[in-house]
Amino acid sequence: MSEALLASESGGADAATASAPGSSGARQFWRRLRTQRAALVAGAIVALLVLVALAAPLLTALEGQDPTTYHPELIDSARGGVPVGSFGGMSAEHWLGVEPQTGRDLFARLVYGARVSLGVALIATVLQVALGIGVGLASGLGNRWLDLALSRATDVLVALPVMVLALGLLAVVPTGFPRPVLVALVVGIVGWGGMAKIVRAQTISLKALDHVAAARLSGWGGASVARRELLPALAAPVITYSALLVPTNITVEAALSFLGVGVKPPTASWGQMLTSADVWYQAAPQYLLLPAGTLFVTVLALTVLGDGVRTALDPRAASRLRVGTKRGRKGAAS
Amino acid sequence: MSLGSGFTGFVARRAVGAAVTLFALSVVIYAVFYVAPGDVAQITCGPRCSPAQVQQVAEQLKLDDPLYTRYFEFLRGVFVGHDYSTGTAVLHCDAPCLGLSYQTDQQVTDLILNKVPVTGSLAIGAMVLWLILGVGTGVVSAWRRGRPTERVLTAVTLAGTATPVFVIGLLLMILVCGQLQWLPFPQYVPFTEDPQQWAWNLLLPWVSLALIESAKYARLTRSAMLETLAEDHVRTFRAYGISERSLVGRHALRGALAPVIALSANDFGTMFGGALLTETLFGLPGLGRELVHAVRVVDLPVVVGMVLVTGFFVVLANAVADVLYAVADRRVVLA
Amino acid sequence: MSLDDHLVHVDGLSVDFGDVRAVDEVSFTLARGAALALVGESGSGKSTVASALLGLHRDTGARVTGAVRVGGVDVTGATDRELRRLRGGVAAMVFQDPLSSLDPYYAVGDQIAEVYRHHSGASRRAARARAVDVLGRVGIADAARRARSRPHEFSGGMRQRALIAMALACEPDLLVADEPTTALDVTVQAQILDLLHVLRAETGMGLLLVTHDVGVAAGSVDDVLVMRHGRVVERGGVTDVLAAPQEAYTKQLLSAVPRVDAVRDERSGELGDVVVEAKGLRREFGRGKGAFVAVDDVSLTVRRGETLGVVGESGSGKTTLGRMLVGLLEPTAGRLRHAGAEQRGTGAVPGVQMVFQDPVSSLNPRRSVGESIADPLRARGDRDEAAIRARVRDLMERVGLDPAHYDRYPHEFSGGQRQRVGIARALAAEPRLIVCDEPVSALDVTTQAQVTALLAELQRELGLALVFVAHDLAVVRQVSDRVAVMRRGRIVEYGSVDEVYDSPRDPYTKDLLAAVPALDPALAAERRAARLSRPPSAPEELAVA
Amino acid sequence: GPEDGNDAGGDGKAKKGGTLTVLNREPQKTFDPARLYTSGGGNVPSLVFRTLTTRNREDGAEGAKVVPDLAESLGKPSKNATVWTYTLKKGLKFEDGTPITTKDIKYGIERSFAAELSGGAPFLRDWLIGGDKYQGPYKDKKGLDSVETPDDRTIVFHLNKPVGDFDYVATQTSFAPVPKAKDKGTKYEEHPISSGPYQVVKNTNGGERLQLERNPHWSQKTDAERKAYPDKIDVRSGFNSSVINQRLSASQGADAAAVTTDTNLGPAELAKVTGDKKLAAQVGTGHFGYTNYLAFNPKKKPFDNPKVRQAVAYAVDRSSVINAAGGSSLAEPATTFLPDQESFGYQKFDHFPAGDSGNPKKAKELLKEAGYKDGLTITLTHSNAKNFETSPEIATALQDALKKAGITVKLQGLEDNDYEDKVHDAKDEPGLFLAHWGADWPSGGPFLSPIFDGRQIVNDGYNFNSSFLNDKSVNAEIDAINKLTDHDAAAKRWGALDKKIGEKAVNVPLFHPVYKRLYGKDVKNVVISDWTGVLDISQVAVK
Ligand SMILES: Nc1ncnc2c1ncn2[C@@H]1O[C@H](COP(=O)(O)OP(=O)(O)OP(=O)(O)O)[C@@H](O)[C@H]1O
Ligand SMILES: Nc1ncnc2c1ncn2[C@@H]1O[C@H](COP(=O)(O)OP(=O)(O)OP(=O)(O)O)[C@@H](O)[C@H]1O
Ligand SMILES: [Mg+2]
Ligand SMILES: [Mg+2]
Ligand code: NI
Repeated sequence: MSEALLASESGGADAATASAPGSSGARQFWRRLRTQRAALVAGAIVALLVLVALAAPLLTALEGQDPTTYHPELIDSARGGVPVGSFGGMSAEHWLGVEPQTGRDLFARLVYGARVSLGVALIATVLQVALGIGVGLASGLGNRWLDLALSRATDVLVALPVMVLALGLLAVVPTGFPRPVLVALVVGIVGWGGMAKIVRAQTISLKALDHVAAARLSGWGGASVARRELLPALAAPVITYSALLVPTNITVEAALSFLGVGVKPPTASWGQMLTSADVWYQAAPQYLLLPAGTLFVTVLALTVLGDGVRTALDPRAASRLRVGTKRGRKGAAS
Repeated sequence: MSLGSGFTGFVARRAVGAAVTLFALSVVIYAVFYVAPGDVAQITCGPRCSPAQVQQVAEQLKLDDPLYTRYFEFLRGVFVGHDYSTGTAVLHCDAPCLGLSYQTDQQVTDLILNKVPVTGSLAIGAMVLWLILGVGTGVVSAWRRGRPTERVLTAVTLAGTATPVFVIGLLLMILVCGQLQWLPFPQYVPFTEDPQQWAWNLLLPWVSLALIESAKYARLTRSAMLETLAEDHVRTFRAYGISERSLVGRHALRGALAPVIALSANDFGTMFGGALLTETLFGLPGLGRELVHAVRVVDLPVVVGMVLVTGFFVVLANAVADVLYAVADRRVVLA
Repeated sequence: MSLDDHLVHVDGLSVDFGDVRAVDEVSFTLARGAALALVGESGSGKSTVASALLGLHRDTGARVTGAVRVGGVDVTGATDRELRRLRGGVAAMVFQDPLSSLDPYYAVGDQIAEVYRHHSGASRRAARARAVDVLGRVGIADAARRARSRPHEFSGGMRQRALIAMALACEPDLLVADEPTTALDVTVQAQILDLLHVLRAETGMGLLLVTHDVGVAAGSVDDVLVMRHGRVVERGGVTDVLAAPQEAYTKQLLSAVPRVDAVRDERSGELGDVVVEAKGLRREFGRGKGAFVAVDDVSLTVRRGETLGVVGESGSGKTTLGRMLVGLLEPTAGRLRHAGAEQRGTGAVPGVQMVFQDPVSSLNPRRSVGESIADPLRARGDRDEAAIRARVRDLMERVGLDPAHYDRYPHEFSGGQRQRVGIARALAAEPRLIVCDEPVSALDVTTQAQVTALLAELQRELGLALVFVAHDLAVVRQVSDRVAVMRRGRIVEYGSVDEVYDSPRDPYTKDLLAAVPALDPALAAERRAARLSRPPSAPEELAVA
Repeated sequence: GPEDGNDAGGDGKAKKGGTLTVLNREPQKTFDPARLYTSGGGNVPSLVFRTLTTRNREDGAEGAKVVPDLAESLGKPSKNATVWTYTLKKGLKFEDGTPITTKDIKYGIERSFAAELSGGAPFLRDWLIGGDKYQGPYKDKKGLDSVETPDDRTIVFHLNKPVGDFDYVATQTSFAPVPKAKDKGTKYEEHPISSGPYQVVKNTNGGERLQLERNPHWSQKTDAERKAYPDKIDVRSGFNSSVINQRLSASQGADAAAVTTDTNLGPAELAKVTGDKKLAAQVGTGHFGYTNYLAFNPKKKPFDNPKVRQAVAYAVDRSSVINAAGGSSLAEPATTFLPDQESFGYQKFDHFPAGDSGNPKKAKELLKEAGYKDGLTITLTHSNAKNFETSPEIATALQDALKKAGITVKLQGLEDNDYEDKVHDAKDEPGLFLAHWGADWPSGGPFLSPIFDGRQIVNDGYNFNSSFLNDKSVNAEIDAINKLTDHDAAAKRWGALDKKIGEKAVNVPLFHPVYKRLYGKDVKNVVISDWTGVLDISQVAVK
């Protein structure tokens, strides 16, 4: 799967399609995206993951298992609870084997975990991206005092340990507050500093360009200049970085569970599976490899998809895609 | 109002910014710990202490004073220091005095000063390594874009982000220290004592952190470089026969530095509060572990001290970053 | 002549960008030491041909057919390695968009040195010395210090000269110069053209000069190729073509060339309100010892319906002044009033527009040109999509662009086309004042006439005030009511256009007017001889002066 | 525990010399005898601090006995066990050569009352006459009258109630001698004056690393318990437990002569070690008096109904709980509150037999009787600490088991401090929560009194009697047993009391942990007593 995922970008956009006159920006975007095979495969994988998450009850019903039932008969109690049988107890009943110590079905936990982890990570990422871009742009474009104020406010958040922050939020948020929202909120608030710094740095470099000056002269206010002239140029780092925020967010969710901010047991999440699986890396490697592998595929798919989107967003991509690749194709050499 | 322009102005503004940041941090932490669960006196005295004894401890630690009084005391310590009793003698804690640990009565300043070199060594080395690894990978994948080399590199760096630091670190340790015995099991040796041993022992922690962090840098570098490669000025050099490698390595890389510098400043800053897992894994007596412990036992002075140090480094790292990219990109003025 | 005697041999070259055929069956040859001019309408495919000579279309998605041989290398079939040897070493290129063609992060001198080192294998030191040397030769004053500047610290003309210097540093057999003097005032332009001439004579360098300026071509080449719509419409010796054009298009081209001595038709006298007023404007860059005064004590007023022409030496502060007038740059000292109101600090002034000297960086590469032109309309609150589109199409048409190209992106346009996008955008929202910084430098004379006519028309209709910065004295005379001559940051002469042109008082103004290229190749040669026979220090002095 | 007894690892006889490395998780943050709360004098601290009595340094059950240390013999109690007298051995010296006197011991005890030196065990404050008022030697120069030192070798303790277990209490580090002249208050821990076989030569980073060397003034003749084989001891801490176990199993370089005093084998590591013969030989098994249980708050509905409590007791699936705790090698099912060791007075009983995996049928019946025909929904409070005792793993195992009996369990996981505050708060105690209790010394008293003595219910501080049991007969029996100075006699009656309380179903014992301790391949003379369950560092030899 990953081979296909990593397939080259060189199947990329065609100048001919990219520059077909008369089509709108969005149409051109799709056209450029469609020509990138790797991105399409990655997009399909992401879609599949989301689908798996949504269809978790269905899939587990198909397997005939559920994510919370204990199967003590499938583990060896005297040996610390390792699954009996080869490959971590994989069988026709338990497709991916069972969890050490409890014997809960790993396939079921993995697909149910996708709901929590993808949900939390995606919401949190959106939050981080929105906050990061907002603050980064404002501080990059604003005067030096606004910049100073926002940058230092970011520093405060960056310097605050997650634990302290979560403790504080837990204390002020009423108990009835929906847990998943709280989790996403905390994870989101924890992690937007990096994005803000990146956006600010890029903004500062970009705003020296004349087209930004031109937009200013056209009469646009700061926000519109940001949206029209800067955001498209920021798409590259933002998309790239966002894809990598997802795995971080998935692990932060797990870390937060110690403070009672994470999802409640026995609900499964990839992050929590990873944290409890890491000690089993020798005794029951598949227990670690499953969530880690899934996470890896997720990140890889998101990254490749992000690359594709980024490329498709750039009208100059057509020329870029081909520079440096071996030789022009037949008849395309000059 | 204006603090002047130029470098002195910049330094002055940053100093003000740092002061405000640190002030805000300390207030936030006092506020959080005011509302957070955990009875400090009971925890300090031990769970089996009777209410009367707990009360004694509370008095000893001045926990019954109103919050603002305690905060004011803290500020006073920072600016003028304060006297404290060891029971047998009265000692002075010089300004900036961050108070005494509730748990061990050590001076927080000493406690932190002991740990800063450890965490600093860890953070600096790791950062250097992840920059080399990350930016290097980014450069190579931008250069070899679309080729097998790039695909392999992408997969490898992303695997780093998907694997827990624990597993990477432990596997490295088993392999390098246990099986191959190329390196000793890490233990912290101060730089001042033996620079070579210092580096030798920190190598594994550095590598583990770098493996995990580098993906971000690699991807970021690569995408920023591809952006730059599309620009007109690169065409100029291409038209002069400059090889793709130098185009990528020299011209495109320079354009990618801004986000990389910004992010590493951030990560470097956070590393001061956050390399907990690495520190426990490798038994490095750094700030991260101390901080987590202090939060658990509600050792407020220690937490405040640690977070202020982190905050200081975050601000410092960002200031350095700003100077760096003003140097890298002269169109940028120091704000 | 056999194939290999020719430095350049192009046979049946066609270039397609998708469905656009930019170059159609072009053939020509160029011998060693010879010079050929490619003239023609904006968008006629001149730059595309020039790029093809260095194989620059490779891997860009363009489809190239036909044979191109340069210096014995089959450019179409060459390997990447052969191509790299060809580029810079055998043939060097000066790009049309000089302002965005330098790496913003490195010192100008270092960039030249890098290229030089790449081809000569010289030491770092030697390369740097070489960079300073060539910068000096293209007339950059104080080259040793200026070599350390970043491109953004250079004026437009200086950047253009830096690129020429880069090309010269490599001592190529063939110089492909795409509009190499568009940002240069006439005196510096003359100096550069002389330099090229001397090099040709001394080293036998071949020259392919792409230009829209017939005057430039007249003085510098042996043969001319006139292009239109991707095809060659006329070719021949420069004297023949200029003196007795055969094709209707060539005739039209020549007749549209504006002349400095043409007396301008009087405009309706009554002057409007003051639109912008500057008093004692000053702008420094850098501080302390490295401080540099770009604009010094400049005072001027522009009224409604009036055009103020600004001419002057390259690097004399025209752009800096313009940016201050529109509020993009904060003056170090002095006062600025817009429509009577004091302007403080930076910030866009409503109703004021600018046409930027650098068309590349002034257009957002990620937005279609139509959207860029519509920008001011949307900004002022227009919401009616159909009306906006109609207005944009109208504007495009009026500046000579195909309205069907609304959805195209800037990189798909030629240099002159991009420049016109910038003009259309500036006009879109019917501003009070437009500061035009070299708005027609990349336009062929017919298009140029079309654009200046448009500006005049709008001025009549709307009372538009214009500040018109240009190096082409003839154009300035044609469009301006008053003119300011700048040199070293100061206005050295300021008066009504006829006064200044007909009875210049400042010696620099006189020099400028004398340096206007002649349309007659014989006259041009004569003048060059005169210039070159002056003491050798003269050109240097002229540049520094 | 049934399979105790680990004889020396490694080969050959133990010899003096070498350096012992200790790899620990927790740094020795404090090294002041007044602050240490340690069972039986601790481990590393017991190398430096000697106390009046100490634990018998033997394997298994033998190790649960108390023996004299600084004192010539065990304490001489008065008739009703309220006055205890000890006489010091002759020739005892501090590391600086000055003789150890009972004044130093008295001073050490007084220090432990100082609020400046918080921490430490609560017993003396509760039991010494005037202990509740005494503020320590810094604030209260007069001293504590209830500790008398008629001469340099005699020390007398006056207690406010009978404490038959006082010999056990005297093993606590607060009984270590502290020379008043050397006391530096809170700074004393930087260089505590050794009375034991080793002295601290370097303490780096607040206990991260302790380097100990022989105390030249210690004499084996006066110390029957500590073997002190190694010349040097190097304690390093702050490691992750997996790293510690990994290093011990690799046994490379200095790690071959390494032990750990605070780290067990986890289930994952156990799975690996049991498959490896060589490694399996490097594992010692320890038992420490400890019970993990499910606590009810009978003041809260529906747990006010004994039938509901019994139903829960029947429904519990101990094997899945044990699996969650690490499997049958790391935990043993508990049906009694007292740990399954003789010294506690353990008597086997199972009032609500749930078998290995619960008896949901019986539970359902009881629920029906209690009026919950259609099942019941309850909330189980647990902590989020990663301890496999009160943590989510155990809670979810119970949740799964109770489901079979028609009991729906909602989990309330709390941050650790939050959890501690809540479950020990008499006013806010949850209806059902996971709890644990460990022995301060191997006897039934410290195990049963704090949990079941009605007079120990604390309303304005940490309360441990979570069932609010205040039964006159139970209280009276506790008082009666406390008077006994014969440990065997007392043990029998503690066992009987445990059985009696068990009938009330105020909690459900779940399991007693078993500790597997890994040590380096060159380590010899491994002793693990039932008192601490930890490898006794004072016995270890590396040569
Ligand atoms: N990348 C591209 N994609 C599509 N069309 C292009 C591209 N580059 C150039 N063109 C089109 O090709 C034609 C020729 O462009 P070229 O740049 O060669 O013109 P030119 O003669 O140099 O004009 P100018 O004098 O304005 O610079 C123009 O119509 C332009 O719009
Ligand atoms: N950002 C800057 N930093 C330092 N020097 C600058 C900067 N911008 C312009 N200058 C200098 O100021 C002088 C005036 O520049 P300006 O761009 O105004 O010239 P110009 O008259 O527009 O020239 P040209 O006709 O060549 O475009 C030049 O010497 C230039 O090097
Ligand atoms: Mg062109
Ligand atoms: Mg200019
Ligand atoms: Ni507890």
